Amino acid sequence: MTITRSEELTITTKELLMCLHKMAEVLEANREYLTSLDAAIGDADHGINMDRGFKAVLAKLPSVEDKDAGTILKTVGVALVSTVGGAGGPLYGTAFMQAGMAVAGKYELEPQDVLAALDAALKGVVMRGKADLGDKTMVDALTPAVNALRRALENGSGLTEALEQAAAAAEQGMKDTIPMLAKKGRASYLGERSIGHQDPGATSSYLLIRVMADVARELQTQQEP
Amino acid sequence: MTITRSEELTITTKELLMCLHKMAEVLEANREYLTSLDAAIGDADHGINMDRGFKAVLAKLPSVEDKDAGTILKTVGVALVSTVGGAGGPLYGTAFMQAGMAVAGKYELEPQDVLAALDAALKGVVMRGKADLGDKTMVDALTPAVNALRRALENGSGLTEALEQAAAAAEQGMKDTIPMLAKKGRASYLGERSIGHQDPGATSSYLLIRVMADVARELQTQQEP
Amino acid sequence: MKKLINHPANVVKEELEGIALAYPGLVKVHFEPNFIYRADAPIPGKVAVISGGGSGHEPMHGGFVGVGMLDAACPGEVFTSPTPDQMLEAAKMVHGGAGVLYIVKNYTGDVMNFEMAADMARAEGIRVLNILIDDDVAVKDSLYTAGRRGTGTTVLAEKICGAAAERGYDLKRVADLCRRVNINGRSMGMALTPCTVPMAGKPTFELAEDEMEVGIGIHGEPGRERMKLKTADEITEMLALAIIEDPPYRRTVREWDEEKAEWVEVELEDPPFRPGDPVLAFVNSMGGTPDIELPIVYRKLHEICTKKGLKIVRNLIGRYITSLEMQGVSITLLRMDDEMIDLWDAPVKTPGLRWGM
Amino acid sequence: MKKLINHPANVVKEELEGIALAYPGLVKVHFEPNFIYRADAPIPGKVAVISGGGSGHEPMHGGFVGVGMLDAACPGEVFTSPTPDQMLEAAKMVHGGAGVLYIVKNYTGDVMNFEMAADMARAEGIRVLNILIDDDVAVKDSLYTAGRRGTGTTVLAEKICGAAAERGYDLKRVADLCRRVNINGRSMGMALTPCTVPMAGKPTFELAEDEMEVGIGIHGEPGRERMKLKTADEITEMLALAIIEDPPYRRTVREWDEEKAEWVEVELEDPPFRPGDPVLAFVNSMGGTPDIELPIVYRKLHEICTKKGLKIVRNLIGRYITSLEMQGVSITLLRMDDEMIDLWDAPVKTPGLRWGM
Ligand SMILES: Nc1ncnc2c1ncn2[C@@H]1O[C@H](COP(=O)(O)OP(=O)(O)O)[C@@H](O)[C@H]1O
Ligand SMILES: Nc1ncnc2c1ncn2[C@@H]1O[C@H](COP(=O)(O)OP(=O)(O)O)[C@@H](O)[C@H]1O
Ligand SMILES: [Mg+2]
Ligand SMILES: [Mg+2]
Ligand SMILES: [Mg+2]
Ligand SMILES: [Mg+2]
Repeated sequence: MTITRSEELTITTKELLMCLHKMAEVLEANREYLTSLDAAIGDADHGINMDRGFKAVLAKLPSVEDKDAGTILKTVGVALVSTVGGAGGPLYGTAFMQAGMAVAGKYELEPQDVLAALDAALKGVVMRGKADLGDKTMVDALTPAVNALRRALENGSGLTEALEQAAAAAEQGMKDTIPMLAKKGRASYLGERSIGHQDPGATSSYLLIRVMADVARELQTQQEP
Repeated sequence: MTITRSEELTITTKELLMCLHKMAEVLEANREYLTSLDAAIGDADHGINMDRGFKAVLAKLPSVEDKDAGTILKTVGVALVSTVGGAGGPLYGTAFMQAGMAVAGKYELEPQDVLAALDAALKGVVMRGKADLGDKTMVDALTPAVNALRRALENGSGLTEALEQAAAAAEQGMKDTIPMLAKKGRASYLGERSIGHQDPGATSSYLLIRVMADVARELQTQQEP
Repeated sequence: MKKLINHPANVVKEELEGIALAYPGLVKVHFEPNFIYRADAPIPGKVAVISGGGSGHEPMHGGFVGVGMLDAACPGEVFTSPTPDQMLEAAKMVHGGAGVLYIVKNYTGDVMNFEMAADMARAEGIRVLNILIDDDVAVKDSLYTAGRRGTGTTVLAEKICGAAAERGYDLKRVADLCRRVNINGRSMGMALTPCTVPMAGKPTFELAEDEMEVGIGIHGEPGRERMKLKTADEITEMLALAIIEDPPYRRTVREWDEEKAEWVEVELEDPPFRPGDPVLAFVNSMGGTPDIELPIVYRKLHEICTKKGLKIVRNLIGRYITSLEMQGVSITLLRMDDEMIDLWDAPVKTPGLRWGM
Repeated sequence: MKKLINHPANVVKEELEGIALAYPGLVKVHFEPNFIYRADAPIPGKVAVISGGGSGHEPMHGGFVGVGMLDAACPGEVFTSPTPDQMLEAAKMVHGGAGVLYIVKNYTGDVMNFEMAADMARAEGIRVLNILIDDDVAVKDSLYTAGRRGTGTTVLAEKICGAAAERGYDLKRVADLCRRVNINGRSMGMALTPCTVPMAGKPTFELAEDEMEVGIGIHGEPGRERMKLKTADEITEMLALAIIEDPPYRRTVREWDEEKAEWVEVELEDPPFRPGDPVLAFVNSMGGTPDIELPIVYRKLHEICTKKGLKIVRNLIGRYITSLEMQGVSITLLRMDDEMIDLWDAPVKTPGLRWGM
């Protein structure tokens, strides 16, 4: 490990809260887009569900704004579980709850914490949904993202750069779902007809990681004179 | 009366049967047309009903082909009553039954018999439906037709010419229903919105009288060397 | 046209064949002429209640044949009144010697056909009375129209009169009750979409994405007025207020006078609703409106009734008198009295309405 | 989009408000989290039967809450599985000390949410078993899919298990019965038209005037195959044969093992239909298909069953598990045994299904 601590960007809970607000904004902006992806191979609700869920998250955040990152993330997870419904609710809910467990008690997240949180999130999704890579689900965006983040940090990149690579990997993973035949979730019922469409859950996963990379870059820019 | 009996066209029961077949043909050909008129201010079934009724009539005719005109017409009326349904069924059914009563026992219809039959038909429609002139119903086509027929015969016209005038009057009466506000039948529920549409029942009445005129002309042509 | 049918001309016939197979212990079907009748008819000494009308309004009327409701129903072609021979043969099949009540919706065709049928049945020695249902407040006057159409109140009259006949009421009493139900019931409907008569093959009218028809009947005909689409609350308010604030409605109808042995003109008046009236509130889907939307309408109707002082003592929510796949809703309010409530609650067992047995 | 609603986001909430006003003696409604429950719950000593799923399938599930069927139903947003807190709070409200059966349709979302809810309820000391319904033969394998979807058999399982619970069966017996109903029931559906989720505002798919979707689920999703429109007889035959000739279907499902106190994989096999089998034949409208068309389908289904040696001992024809205003039909055949027939016939009183009381 060659990471120079002093150069590193860390994420405070305030910044984490900002990041969650951005996520809500981006999901709202992409509501129709995600829903139309879901209309093609699912039931036309993914964007609506995620938007509803993150609106509920926003309503919950004030009550935990002074709490540690773990509590904040677990609160997000619980809010998602109890408002999103569908497959997205338990999956993203579990993801955020597991991420919260991974950083319990912390008020500042260092790059390794971010990796641990994301890794826990992915493991949570897999534990809950039992999807394999290539099944055409959010796992196909999250897995390459976590791998890229880990590799970049191991190779000495800063958090901003590492998250940028994670987002790029997620985007590629998302696009890679297009030719896949769905084997999990609602899209699997379409059989061959699922081929040629981008998975909505992989898309929302990419969007969330994209937000993390963007927020990191913004913070970095603010910190640099 | 200046009618010269020898010049006159009479209608045999065979010719009456031919006329009824023509009516069935014309109603079949105008099924969509009548139905679309009924769609505008009624319930989109008039053409369908009349076509179904006259198909049933055709099925019944063989059993009475040796009978007198009265029996034939009454049979037509009964067949219409029991297959047309709606307003058209009792109205046209009564019309044919009354026409049959007016020529009971006859095997050849002279012009006065045709007038008597049509007049009875109109009276039957009015008795059953209680519509006044101007209510936007078949009465608005039948009344001028009967009047024109009577006037032409009184003025010495032959049956062919008189029926031609009756058909022309029926056509005018049918067109005159367009600006009328319906006060009877289903179209009356539309209030002002019934204005501007031609009444389907007046249209089918015109078509039937048109057939009578056409058949008369055809017979006349055949009889002239 | 997209329909689960084989050939447009066979829709009614095949529907009846299916009904015969589906409810063998409950109803039987007679073909040519077509009618559906109680499997246990005739019931000696019981007044037979018979109705009928065009098809396309399912479950009305065929779905209401059974114990505690109709003895027979005569289905015409889609949206076309049935013919007198159907009504006559149905009467002959189910009458138990205590007479027949024909419940007739006020449409020119239905009225004329049922009058002919009644005359024919009487000629064969069967006592028959015809009672008209004319409850549609969308039709304002009876001078310049064929009078108010028969709509939602028909279902309620069939249930209440069917229960009365089952209890042994005599013909006159069942007929009087039916008239009472009719003058105490008012309805109004609206459509979001048209419907397609199978034989016609195309929609009965066209509506833009932001338009609706208000004051429709039940035959896919356009309504009194076309207007911009409104919210469920606004639509409910429009229909409910038209019903609740409808002034007394006076008209003459033709009924058979048994003493004079002739058709006579009877003058009837519908008394308006007043605060304190106990009512049955009936929210009816026109056929294609999904069940999720009906409670939304009921919710607002309940609020309006409460505000107007009407007490909802019973309700009925669902598809009961429809126009094929038309989307839309109709509301019926029926002023109830204790006898009507009691008869409403009586057991009924039909394919379309069932409780208590 | 034409709907009788006020705002797309309020559809479910206002529907529930309407239901609460409409059936006060029969059901109550809890808001936030949303669930509908029996007005007389909890019933001490009685197993509580709870189901739930996305809204838009009315009358399922909320319309099946009442005596002899469900103790509670948890409605999600339209076509979206409800959340664990709804299921947990419903269980806490209605359980009478004899445990809770969650009847879960096999959709990834429903399964995960109900599993989380069961874990949470057990953590609060309530005995809970989850039984999956996976009866849709349009899904051929379970290796390359999330397994067969839960469709028409759900309605039948809710009725039969509800009757069993009402009779005092213990939790294990009700769960075993539910599993038995599931492995003996098979369904398949088709759509003539799509439907529009209120929040989405436009149809879930597009179909040409001469096309249909075959092998659909109940969420407006496209089916397995798009094909040219066929006649009712051809469609019925296609669905019925897919069901009747379906080979044994084997898969593993997750159930809670009370002895091991953990989720275990259970292997299940649906035995195929055989000549002589007594069946319940269920013809279900997808919502927008008018009632006149259902007997036409039933007629052909009856013919095919007879030809195949299946004896229809009970039937159910109407709208019970729908996809909003979608036009189309699904067929379910359930192999019955005497116990199931007896429980099917038992009295039931819910807004959506009622007889015997
Ligand atoms: N078993 C699973 N594991 C991981 N992700 C899944 C699984 N099943 C479905 N998903 C994801 O969930 C997304 C759909 O979410 P959403 O539309 O909210 O739920 P639903 O399918 O219940 O409507 C899919 O696009 C897919 O990425
Ligand atoms: N009371 C009446 N008297 C005479 N004709 C009438 C009357 N009511 C309706 N009609 C005629 O019947 C026609 C409609 O017939 P049809 O469509 O067969 O019956 P329905 O209106 O029952 O569907 C109208 O166009 C009108 O000409
Ligand atoms: Mg979805
Ligand atoms: Mg008509
Ligand atoms: Mg008609
Ligand atoms: Mg969903």
